[in-house]
Amino acid sequence: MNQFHLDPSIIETCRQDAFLIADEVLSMVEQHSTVSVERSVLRLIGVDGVNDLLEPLPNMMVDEVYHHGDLSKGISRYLASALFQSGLNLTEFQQAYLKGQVQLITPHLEDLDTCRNVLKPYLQKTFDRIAKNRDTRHRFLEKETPRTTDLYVIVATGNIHEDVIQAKAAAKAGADIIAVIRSTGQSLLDYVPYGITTEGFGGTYATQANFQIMRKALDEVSKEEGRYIKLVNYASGLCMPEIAAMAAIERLDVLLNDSMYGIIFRDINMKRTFIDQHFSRMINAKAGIIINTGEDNYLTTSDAIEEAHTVLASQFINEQFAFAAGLPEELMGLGHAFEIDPSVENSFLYELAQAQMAREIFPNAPLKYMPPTKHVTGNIFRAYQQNTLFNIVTQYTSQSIHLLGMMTEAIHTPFLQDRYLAIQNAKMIQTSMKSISEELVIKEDGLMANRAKKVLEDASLLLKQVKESTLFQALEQGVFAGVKRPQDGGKGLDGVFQKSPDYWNAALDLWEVSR
Amino acid sequence: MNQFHLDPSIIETCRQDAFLIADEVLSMVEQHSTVSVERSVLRLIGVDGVNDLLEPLPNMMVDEVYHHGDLSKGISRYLASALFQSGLNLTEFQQAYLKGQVQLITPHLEDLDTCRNVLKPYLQKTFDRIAKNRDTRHRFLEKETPRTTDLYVIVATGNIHEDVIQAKAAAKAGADIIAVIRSTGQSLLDYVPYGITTEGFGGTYATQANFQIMRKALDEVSKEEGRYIKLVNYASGLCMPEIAAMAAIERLDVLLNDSMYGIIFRDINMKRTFIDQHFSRMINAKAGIIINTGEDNYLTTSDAIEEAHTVLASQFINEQFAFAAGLPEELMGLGHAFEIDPSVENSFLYELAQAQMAREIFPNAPLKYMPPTKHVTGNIFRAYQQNTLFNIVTQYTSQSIHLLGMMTEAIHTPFLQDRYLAIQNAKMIQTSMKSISEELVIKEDGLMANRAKKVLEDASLLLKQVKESTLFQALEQGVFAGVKRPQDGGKGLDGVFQKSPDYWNAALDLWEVSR
Amino acid sequence: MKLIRPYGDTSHDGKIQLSFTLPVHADGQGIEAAKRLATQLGLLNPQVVHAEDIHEGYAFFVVYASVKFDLDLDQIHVEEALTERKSREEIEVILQENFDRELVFVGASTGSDAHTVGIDAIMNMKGFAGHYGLERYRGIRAYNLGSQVKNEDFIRFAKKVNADVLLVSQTVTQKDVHIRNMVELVELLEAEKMRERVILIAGGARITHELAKELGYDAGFGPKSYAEDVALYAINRMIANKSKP
Amino acid sequence: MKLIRPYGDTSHDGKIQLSFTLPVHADGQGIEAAKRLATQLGLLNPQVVHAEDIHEGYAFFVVYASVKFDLDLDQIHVEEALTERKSREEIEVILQENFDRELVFVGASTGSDAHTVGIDAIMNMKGFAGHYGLERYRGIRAYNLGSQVKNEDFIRFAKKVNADVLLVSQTVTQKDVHIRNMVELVELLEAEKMRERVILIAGGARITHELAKELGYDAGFGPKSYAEDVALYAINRMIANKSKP
Ligand code: B12
Ligand code: B12
Ligand SMILES: Cc1ncc(COP(=O)(O)O)c(C=O)c1O
Ligand SMILES: Cc1ncc(COP(=O)(O)O)c(C=O)c1O
Repeated sequence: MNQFHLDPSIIETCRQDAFLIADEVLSMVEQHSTVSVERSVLRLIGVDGVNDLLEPLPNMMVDEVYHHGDLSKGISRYLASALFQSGLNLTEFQQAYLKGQVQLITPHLEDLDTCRNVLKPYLQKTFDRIAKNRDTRHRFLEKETPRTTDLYVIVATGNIHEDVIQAKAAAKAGADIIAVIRSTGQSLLDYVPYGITTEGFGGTYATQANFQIMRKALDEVSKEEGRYIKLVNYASGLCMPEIAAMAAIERLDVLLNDSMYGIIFRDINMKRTFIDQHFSRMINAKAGIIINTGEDNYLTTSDAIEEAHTVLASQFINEQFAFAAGLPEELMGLGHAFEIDPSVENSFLYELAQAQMAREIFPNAPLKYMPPTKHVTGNIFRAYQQNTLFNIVTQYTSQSIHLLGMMTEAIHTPFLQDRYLAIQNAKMIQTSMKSISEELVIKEDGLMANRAKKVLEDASLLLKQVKESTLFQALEQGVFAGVKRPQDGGKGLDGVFQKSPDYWNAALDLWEVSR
Repeated sequence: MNQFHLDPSIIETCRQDAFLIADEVLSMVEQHSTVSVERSVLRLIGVDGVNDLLEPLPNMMVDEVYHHGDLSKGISRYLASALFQSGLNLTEFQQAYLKGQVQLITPHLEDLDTCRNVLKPYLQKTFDRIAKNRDTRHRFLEKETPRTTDLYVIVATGNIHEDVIQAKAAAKAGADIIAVIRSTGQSLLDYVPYGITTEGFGGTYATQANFQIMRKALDEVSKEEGRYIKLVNYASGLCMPEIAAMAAIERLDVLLNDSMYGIIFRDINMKRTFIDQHFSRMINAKAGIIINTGEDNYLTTSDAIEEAHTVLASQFINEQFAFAAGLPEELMGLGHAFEIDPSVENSFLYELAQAQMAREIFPNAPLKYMPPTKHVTGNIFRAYQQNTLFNIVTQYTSQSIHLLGMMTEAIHTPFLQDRYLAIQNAKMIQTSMKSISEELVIKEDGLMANRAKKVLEDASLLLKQVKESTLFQALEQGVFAGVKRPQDGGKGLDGVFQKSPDYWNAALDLWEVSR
Repeated sequence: MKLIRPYGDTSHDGKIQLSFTLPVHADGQGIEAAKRLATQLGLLNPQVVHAEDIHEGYAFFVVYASVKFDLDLDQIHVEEALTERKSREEIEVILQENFDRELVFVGASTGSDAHTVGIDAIMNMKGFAGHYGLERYRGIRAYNLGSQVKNEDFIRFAKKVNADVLLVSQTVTQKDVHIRNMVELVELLEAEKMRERVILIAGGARITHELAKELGYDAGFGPKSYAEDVALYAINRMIANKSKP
Repeated sequence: MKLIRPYGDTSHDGKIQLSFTLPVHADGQGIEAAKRLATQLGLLNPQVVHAEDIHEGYAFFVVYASVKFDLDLDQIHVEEALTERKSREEIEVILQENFDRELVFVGASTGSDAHTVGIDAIMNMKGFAGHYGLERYRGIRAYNLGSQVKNEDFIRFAKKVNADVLLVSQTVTQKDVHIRNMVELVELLEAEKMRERVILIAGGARITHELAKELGYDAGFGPKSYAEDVALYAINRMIANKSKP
């Protein structure tokens, strides 16, 4: 598999620099929490439901403490104390809370041991469920011969019931992974919508009920096809860790989850994002959920030849943040993309070099490879061809999570037939080029080898430069995708707070113990 | 370029066996002529036109001698004598002949010197024109940087005027070669239709007038585009050498012209075909016309994996027949095709091996490579993808004459947009994979290398076997495409005759002299 | 009533894709022409998603739009030549039980048509896609005359061998050349008073049962038909004919 | 009168290609349904050239057929925002000759739309496909507010800098989200009595001039438009407005 013989010392230096870069950020993270982290803790405890205004209970509770109490102690302490004092069980307490009969802010907070005892059974129940989910997934998967490449398609109708029809059709046609794309704008909602939804723009709302419906449908197909169909959603945006919690509970298998995407592409405050991503990744680690990072997005904005090294640098950083949250390599679906303009001479060879390089540098990671999008036009035949080239690169370089390109990429979210034809396209390549990577050997010191070398060197330089300042500064300077973000700008900063010395997070607490 | 390191001694043996195979056939050929050879001689002399029943003059004249004279002496002697005796020039003579005022059969035949003198000026005029055509083509081409691969598309509307629109559009979009497909059934006509035609089935009649119209149109585009656009037709069927003569006169650049296609696929008698092909190739050699052989057709009938070696064996035979007619390697567009079922595991690699093998065995031949057809269905998107794979193989293996696959192959003869999209497809591959053959090296002793070796060995065995009997017998046994043809069966045998000792062919005579 | 419409990404959205070439430029006027074309076809909300000049005066368009009517699937009935599928072995049993002589099938790719792969698929010993051809059937004598067989020759041969079933393959359909050829055969058969005495079956990539019936054939078989299907159809017809008064 | 039809392989043959999915099986009935669909669209001679089951109860079809009416190209007139093309240098000259102050352009990808590449292509210094953006124009002050800008914030900023021209980019069009957003902006501008004081321009991959006008914008620009085009349009309008009584 190793064809480029890239200098291992450069790779090692990159990892070290990325470690230092992440480490500095993480020391800030350690001292902070966010409203969404706290809401996730509530969700892990089992808080769920909405009031008449469709405001989710986790939001109501955290808001109450945020405005009227001292959230820097952590939401866990408040819930535990109130629950203890009310004498109710959690279900009863939630009902009462919705009716305004109980509050989180009570005359005094109970001591830690009491709080621990109160919440433990609830948390344990969730953790058991998450463990069982891991197990169920494992049992499904161990029956199959492992695939080098999973074919990944999206559904995005806005209506979960239509999504189900399409997801099933795709799975039957050969898709291995189904992602339900979220509605435009959900990432900027500071709460997670509730219940079954049938309306969305360019996607379907990520709600726990929708997760459940789709998981159930896919389990059915999995059984029929004798092939476990993975389910994907987005732990991204202002509710990053909450979605991770919901996904862990509902047995999603993959989450889009990047350490910087929200900052760069959604103008979410950087502190908020870094804190949220860390907690969300801890949940993912527990749940055995593969994360997918978002470096592919850089190339939809910047030029794929000029900015290739920023993708690699970012992958190194994402890798270190992932390690820090306890994710093993096997769960790190680092992202990249096939985005070079096809009218560039030898563009295919550059793409191949880039993908092979990623494969060699991250040999154990289930790399996520994104299809051509930026240079796709309304010429659906041309797009179909671009996707063939993309499929070939994956076949050659053994990308793990292969997001299928749609011939209607430049037009609309996929039609049933678009997805079907996309799967056929990929299957033809998988079959007809089965042994291509064994049969065709990359020339030493050629255009491709030199390209890979150059990109690695440039990434290494960039990481060195970022290390010498800080990641915060690098983001202010617009190192990634050319987007500049002020340290104290962006959405969601008001949801960030410093932990007080007696901050307590019941979920973390229990995890530490059970580790 | 040489990647397979095929055993040169096997290749040499194949050539020797093919030489012996062809040589035996040619000894038969030498003793015979056909009505179509004689008609071609008339055409080279300048005989042209039709009577009221649209019967061409060359046919009328040859038929007259065939039925009422002694054609075994050759038509030249008859025409020369009649012309001499009439005192008319050729134009006048033809007019008089059409009116029934003169005949070819006269009381006596003039001696050879007289005949030679009578016909020489006419023949010389044609030969000069042919030489000038070579020159014109050469002058066009020397201005361009030579292309590794010419993109070849067909037009086939049945209406020469529509063909022109489509040919121009294709050339402007990037096609380098335009073939006007003939109407279904023309190959079995024992005459060449006359004049401009606007009706045809699945193609447009090959007539001299149509050749002229298309050549003119393409010359215009050639000038506008600064790129010489080559014109193709079919010297195939019962009028093989006549079409070669017309093509030489009208400056066609490529002719489909196979030594056995007519036998196998049109059930034309084998003697007739072998004699006709020899004379037609002599004309092509003089005119600098590239021939395209028809081995691709074997794979539309037989399985492309099982019967690959028959293609190679046939190429060796076609090569020897071509050499014997004076064609240099540079004019030998040996044919093969991308016809393996794409659902076969590693089919792409087999195709690549096959094409690379052909390229290595015939390094100087302008190989003609045919697109997928047999395994193309009405799914136009899938077909577009199959054509992408085909285009990749050509790019990798430097096929010279690349006949573009159409996404509507299984449906209809190409629409304007089909052809345009096909060209775009090929162009994207040429650009994005420009240096692919330098960058990806075929593994030694892998699946592909072994496949190439095996096919060569099988071809060698087959040639040995054919040599040990005769090519006539091999064709009787159905060695190629599984089609069996009796030696004395098939169409056109009645047009074959043994030359008498005083047979004279004015064209050959003048060529010998001027050699 | 079962009302259906095309399905893009939402049930009943009616979405379809079109592509075509117009003798226009890919400019505002050309795009508008493409859109009007769709509108005039009665399509809703046409989106011209791609417009590209192919060549002076010709432009290529890709359009998505919605169909605004329903089809009632319950109203769509088709007569198919193929009503059930049986294996060769089963068919051989039927033959044995119903006929005390071999049935004679004569097939060819007729007229100027040179395509043999289709008729070979049906008739040849080795068959096609895992389905053996008629030559292998016990109880059937099969003659495959190959391609470019003139209708006259075809009939002459059929007469000579006393054919029960005639199989005509037609692949080239450009300018309806197949129709002329297929009709000619029926006329010749009628002239020879043979039409009633044979089962006449056509097949080919563009042949439908409907078309074949229209042209006076008993049945027509399109893509993905195999020897079993033709054999079964022909035999069923012969059994039915036998039992006719 | 200039009558046109689609062109397949013969002038005026009317040939078009369609593909769609129907909630049927790819069997005889399904194929017939596909054919009827085409017939009901008024298409002649529909050929269902491909039918394939996608999934229980859904099948994919490819159809070729002929349009049987003509369009009169001479009757198709489109109003285009883009009537001529000029270079940046030429536009800078016009600016210099006609205005003694910098013109203020404010642009954004508004509403929930997060796509910036389009508006950046028009505004950013470095431009797009070899066309420099408005930021580089002498005589223009250009503010690019980025993406997901709320209409309220957009207007507030425009007021603050005294904008002459507002540039709105909209890429996501699913469920007509862009229409709601674009209309909202016009309403807010009217409420603020600003509509008459600015030139309001929209752009994006699915935006047409026609649509923009319909929604109350001055102009709309689709794919393949560049900074020069918008600048020229806006300036011409401003010059025309100046000379109005
Ligand atoms: C192979 C092929 C050839 C080979 C034929 C070799 C041979 N020995 O048959 C060669 C290269 C010689 C050839 C030549 C030509 N071809 Co051709 N050819 C094809 C090709 C690639 C495949 C056809 C095929 O073999 N299919 C496989 C068989 C198994 O399928 P099938 O025929 O549909 O048969 C099945 C059913 O239809 C049915 N069936 C068929 N016959 C019968 C009969 C009965 C009684 C029954 C019950 C069932 C039945 O059962 C079969 C099995 O399921 C097609 C394109 C394509 N991909 O389809 C073009 C195609 C058919 N050819 C075409 C043309 C135009 C020609 C030429 C006229 C070109 C020219 N101008 O020179 C010449 C034909 C000359 C002539 N006189 O006919 C066109 C026809 C367009 C049209 N609709 O009119 C096609 C569609 C290509 C194209 N897009 O231009 N061709
Ligand atoms: C890049 C991209 C992204 C990037 C955007 C990065 C960025 N910084 O902009 C990312 C990955 C973030 C993204 C996200 C999403 N995307 Co997006 N994306 C694309 C993509 C691949 C390319 C768009 C592009 O940049 N084109 C290049 C530019 C230069 O072209 P342009 O925008 O048309 O601009 C030109 C003209 O239109 C005009 N113009 C544009 N604006 C203006 C303004 C004015 C005033 C003027 C005069 C002219 C003008 O001038 C430009 C130059 O000629 C397209 C698919 C495609 N190939 O088109 C999908 C696409 C646009 N995205 C789509 C979707 C649905 C989304 C998401 C909603 C998906 C989701 N549910 O998460 C999210 C958006 C979230 C949100 N809130 O908006 C859909 C939209 C479908 C539709 N019609 O509604 C598309 C078509 C893909 C698809 N098939 O699903 N996307
Ligand atoms: C990491 C990540 N999160 C989220 C998204 C989706 O966008 P949104 O922010 O609208 O959820 C993407 C899109 O590609 C992504 O890469
Ligand atoms: C050598 C040769 N001649 C002729 C033809 C064309 O067929 P026809 O015999 O109808 O001219 C082909 C078709 O592929 C061919 O390869």
